[in-house]
Amino acid sequence: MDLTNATMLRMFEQMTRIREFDERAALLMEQARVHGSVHLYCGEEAIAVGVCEALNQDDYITSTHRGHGHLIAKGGDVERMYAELFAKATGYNGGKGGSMHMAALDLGIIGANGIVAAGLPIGLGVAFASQYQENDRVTVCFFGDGATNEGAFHEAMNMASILKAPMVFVCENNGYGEWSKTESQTSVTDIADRAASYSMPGTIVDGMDIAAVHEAAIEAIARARSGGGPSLLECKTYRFYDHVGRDFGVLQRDPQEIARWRARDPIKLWREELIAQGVFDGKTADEITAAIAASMESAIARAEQAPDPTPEALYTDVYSETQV
Amino acid sequence: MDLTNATMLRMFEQMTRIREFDERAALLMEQARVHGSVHLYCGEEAIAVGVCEALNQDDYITSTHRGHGHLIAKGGDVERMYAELFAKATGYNGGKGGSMHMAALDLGIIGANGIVAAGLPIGLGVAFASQYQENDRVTVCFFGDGATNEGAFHEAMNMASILKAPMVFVCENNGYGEWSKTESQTSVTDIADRAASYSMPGTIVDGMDIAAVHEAAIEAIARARSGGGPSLLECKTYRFYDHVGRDFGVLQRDPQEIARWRARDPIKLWREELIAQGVFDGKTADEITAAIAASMESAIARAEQAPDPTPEALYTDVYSETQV
Amino acid sequence: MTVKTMTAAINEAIDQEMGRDDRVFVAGEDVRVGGPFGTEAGLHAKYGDKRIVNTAISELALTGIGVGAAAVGLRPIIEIMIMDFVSVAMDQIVNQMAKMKYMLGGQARLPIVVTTHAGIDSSSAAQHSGSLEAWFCHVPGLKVVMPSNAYDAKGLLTAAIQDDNPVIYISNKRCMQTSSEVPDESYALPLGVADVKRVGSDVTVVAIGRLVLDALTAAEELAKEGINLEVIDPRTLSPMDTTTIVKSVQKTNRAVVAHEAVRNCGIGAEIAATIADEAFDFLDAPVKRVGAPFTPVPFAPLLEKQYLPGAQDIVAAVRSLYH
Amino acid sequence: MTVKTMTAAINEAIDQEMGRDDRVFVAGEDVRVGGPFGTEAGLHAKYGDKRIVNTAISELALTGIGVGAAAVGLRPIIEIMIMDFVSVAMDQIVNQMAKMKYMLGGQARLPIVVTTHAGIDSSSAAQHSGSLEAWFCHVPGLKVVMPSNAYDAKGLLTAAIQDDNPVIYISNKRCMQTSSEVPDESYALPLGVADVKRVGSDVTVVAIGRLVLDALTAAEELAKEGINLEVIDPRTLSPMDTTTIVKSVQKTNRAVVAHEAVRNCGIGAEIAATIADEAFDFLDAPVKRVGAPFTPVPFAPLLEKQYLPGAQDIVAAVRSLYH
Ligand SMILES: Cc1ncc(C[n+]2csc(CCOP(=O)(O)OP(=O)(O)O)c2C)c(N)n1
Ligand SMILES: Cc1ncc(C[n+]2csc(CCOP(=O)(O)OP(=O)(O)O)c2C)c(N)n1
Ligand SMILES: [Mg+2]
Ligand SMILES: [Mg+2]
Repeated sequence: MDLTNATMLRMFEQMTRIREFDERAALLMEQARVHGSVHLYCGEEAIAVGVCEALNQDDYITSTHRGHGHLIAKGGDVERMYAELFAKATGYNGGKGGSMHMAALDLGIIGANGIVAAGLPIGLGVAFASQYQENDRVTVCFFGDGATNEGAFHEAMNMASILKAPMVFVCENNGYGEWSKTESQTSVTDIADRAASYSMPGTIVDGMDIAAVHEAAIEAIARARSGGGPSLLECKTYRFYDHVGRDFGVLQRDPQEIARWRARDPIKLWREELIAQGVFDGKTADEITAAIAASMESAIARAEQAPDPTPEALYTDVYSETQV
Repeated sequence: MDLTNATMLRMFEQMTRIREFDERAALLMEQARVHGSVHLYCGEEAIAVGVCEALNQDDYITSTHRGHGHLIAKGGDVERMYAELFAKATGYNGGKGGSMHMAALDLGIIGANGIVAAGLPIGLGVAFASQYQENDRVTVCFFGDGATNEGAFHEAMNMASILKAPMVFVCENNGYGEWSKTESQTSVTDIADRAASYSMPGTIVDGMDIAAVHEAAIEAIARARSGGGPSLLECKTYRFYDHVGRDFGVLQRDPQEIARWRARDPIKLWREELIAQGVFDGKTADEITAAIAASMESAIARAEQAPDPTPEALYTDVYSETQV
Repeated sequence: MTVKTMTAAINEAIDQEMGRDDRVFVAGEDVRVGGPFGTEAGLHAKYGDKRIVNTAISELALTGIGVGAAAVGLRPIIEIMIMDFVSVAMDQIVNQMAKMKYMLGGQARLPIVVTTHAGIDSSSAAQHSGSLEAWFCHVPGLKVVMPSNAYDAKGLLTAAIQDDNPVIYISNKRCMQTSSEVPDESYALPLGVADVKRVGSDVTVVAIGRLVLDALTAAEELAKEGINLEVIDPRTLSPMDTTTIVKSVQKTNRAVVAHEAVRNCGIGAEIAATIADEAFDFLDAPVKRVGAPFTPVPFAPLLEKQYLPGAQDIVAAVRSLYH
Repeated sequence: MTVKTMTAAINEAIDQEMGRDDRVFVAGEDVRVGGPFGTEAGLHAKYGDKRIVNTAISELALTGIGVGAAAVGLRPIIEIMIMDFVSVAMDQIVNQMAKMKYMLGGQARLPIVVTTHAGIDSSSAAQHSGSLEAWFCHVPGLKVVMPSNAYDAKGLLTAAIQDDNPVIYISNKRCMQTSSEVPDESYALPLGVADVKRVGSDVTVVAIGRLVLDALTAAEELAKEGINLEVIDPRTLSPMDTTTIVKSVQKTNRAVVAHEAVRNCGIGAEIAATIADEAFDFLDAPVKRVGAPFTPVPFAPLLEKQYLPGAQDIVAAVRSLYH
């Protein structure tokens, strides 16, 4: 696959943006400056970025409880995201949704979701609409390995196949659902194998290798866009931190397991790759990272100062006042 | 497979019993003598009988809206079944359930079900209990092809595999769900292929050939009983009549399709096989059928005369009064 | 103006709205053959596969089609055959459809109609006879509509399809074959407005779905005893037009609430509690509730008949106000 | 007698029942690490894989394990982490568990406890803060229990596990870290019996879950104004001990009902309607209801605080009875 330097650089930047965003989100949660449960995407950045770099701006995604990475990768503005975590009026959801419900419909981000696997039926509906409206948009549903045991996964996959819906199902298999290992919940080793139940192509890809993810995504998205129907992409990855926040202290994971995956940190790997390819040198990479980190700090500072929702906000947005 | 003459004969009788039961149930429904929707099992008899003949008396089954065949095959008493259709106090459910909820817990018949696929999670629970109680009972869940598109199917199959639950999932693929062809709803040609999603053996069997069904069932049940875990058995079959009753007039099925399947009537095929094997001759077969038909008539006569539930019955059985 | 069944009236509303607005489509199980009750009869021939969409027996996915499609600009009608089957679609209805607009800080607009068929008909037993409207009235973000007759059914469904909010549209099965005069042209009846079906002076009966017809029957019978019922059909259960109801009770000073669902925690509880609060000073007798007994729905026709609340229960409840 | 949190009391009830009866087991998501709120802490170490069963994220299958296992003689405790998640398990709860005994003409006995955690805590937002008890009170065949404190929690859970019916056992999250004296030995408190938490003479406040604590706070405040509240905790919401409630109102002649769920069609509607009916002749003022506003649960702590009904709302409702 031939990627331009600009693309490779942007992919590095986007992954870094997610990492820097979530590392700080974790701290803010520990400091009780932001609210609710924050599910960190750290370690899984190659998936969101590798996939979303292959999407058009007007394509759609649905996301999960672990959704910050998807939002950023699809073009989400980090200040508005932090503002949402701070429960501010300027947040994407006006402070009414929080981490688990962040959405930006104008960016094609249909939303994170607090209900495991609920994004899949919704994504199916979005993809159905693209067919109906005869536009060429593609919908990507992100979801975890645990989500593939919910009935919603099965129903959506089947109907997507029947309708030949223009969509891609991206499973982020990070080896855990909350505090349980995937193999203790999921009766198949490779989630990709479940695609066969829906006569759908199922591909396994190294979720720590952004080039691999990107290449597989390009193919699946092209298939969807050209009327070839949906497919399932399983990305093998790892959650660097706990289910919620950095360390909830519930499950002591094997430190060697963590170290093994940390050694394959997708950002580190990509940085090495770009240095090897001469896209940048280590110093430039550090500067990029530092600049992104600095931009996060200022986004946080601005977001934290933003106005709170007004008391009236409690009562608005329950119903639309309009009708056709 | 070596079947004794007695077994082969009983299989013939049981299939005939189901056929004669349901042909009359259809008439009674048309005459408005019985109540509610009656989903006929005619054409699918080889499945219920082939499977249940391989079960022990204390094994369990869960059934569907199309459940008369399963009940009879598992030892249900036709008079009590008719009485239930007549909504009589002597019916299996005291007239409170009807066709879609018939059950006989003492025969291991956990019940028909009005909710498509709902029997699978329940069957999972029953099989779980056998493991827990450390008895060697096996649970068979019967369900249709359409049911395999419900989330409940997926969740139950996955958990059954994870738990290595002693059960067999028997899919009666009759080519239709209500008035829609299977291929228009189900994204896989062979339901058996869905077993792979759960690392479970999946077998296709000719559902019109009772010997084939029986042999496959014996194997799957033995596996379940010996701790080998669940498996999926797909029986290709056909519904001789409409979704409800004989002809609801909604969908005109291709007459040639009907004729093709009618030519493979499982009872006719088995009768020919038994004649060929010298188990009986045509005349004896006719006599058996006639005797069963006559027994149905008298069962109907008795059932129809049975007492109605008392008005108090409306209020009982909502709660158990007991506690441990 | 032609006499039509409620089923035909519903069919006409869908047809006319599909004709008017090509963003409107129907998805459901076997809707192409007309749906289980015939409400989509003829629509597949007219609008084709694109707009009359058969789905698998997968109610979560089916409802998700509605949520997702509405979020990006379509106006789905999602048919859940029988109300009991909402039990397998609750997440998409309650956690997604109802809450999405709010959770997203107003970004979404979800013009979805979920149509379903509720209540008892000819021994369908405990899993096909449910009346669960109260569940949905407890969920902010949903509107809930339940017509009692063909005229209202058409006008309310038209309004529901045109409304930019998710609407649960419930057909009480025993109303569907009843007939009344229905204009042939399209019309919308406003959601959230109750209708006084009979003007009376002595007792206000607030009835839902089929019980509206039963209340009118009860009114005839009680008229002979000199008790003059005012019968109010809320038509929209959420938001409820409590103004019309309370005003009526201020006039009659007595009220009975009636529905087919079980009484405990039914919508009747909400109505009775509201009347007892807002018309407190006007009440000459307690507000009585008519509803099904607290049991699952029995199969036996005899028991089913005994189970069903009806005109005689309303008559008895009204009479009890005078003792 | 030791001071314990409600969480610890629940844990102790499960532990003691599991010790007493080896048919009792717990199934749920991540119950082996103690469950999301710690109610199963230590149980896996004690009872092992067999009796503390982790399931996949598959609430229909999970609940089905309960239904099937109970039908053949076990006594399952099924944990649905957060009450909003019942939306993906409704069919097994409502159409199967609740109705099975009846549909089968009495053949089944289904001793199942479904435990779940309801209501708001620290910005969990609209899909993790639900209070849906009213849904289940509308379903014949289910019992519904909702304790407000550690002592009741233990005794009621013990009774629920010993009961031969399906019981929905709801822990209001904001009660779980509250503490009270709890006997170390096992004890059962009868289901269906309300508890008078404070004897008073002027106004009966029927409160549920956390609102019981708020009602007691309100009582302190109002006592200073000379208004003496009687606070009743129904504890079991279905079947409801209406006798105790009505008797209290006959004494006080005034009533307020309070819960965390949205007011419309909440359990408060049932209670208020019942009081307004059965204590009609005794009421000096309308029965007022305190509940959440009709919106999904907001994320922002400020809005969440504003959303939550509490002591001040009860105070205001009580005062309104005197104007
Ligand atoms: C229906 C439902 N059940 C349970 C939960 C609680 N829960 C939240 S995240 C999660 C684990 C999800 O695992 P997976 O899909 O693998 O995603 P990951 O967290 O690993 O990214 C669970 C069980 C939920 N939110 N919704
Ligand atoms: C949850 C649910 N959805 C829809 C229905 C209506 N329904 C009853 S039977 C049926 C078709 C089932 O098809 P299949 O599983 O293939 O069984 P078959 O009738 O062919 O034996 C449908 C859709 C139902 N009873 N439950
Ligand atoms: Mg995971
Ligand atoms: Mg079928």
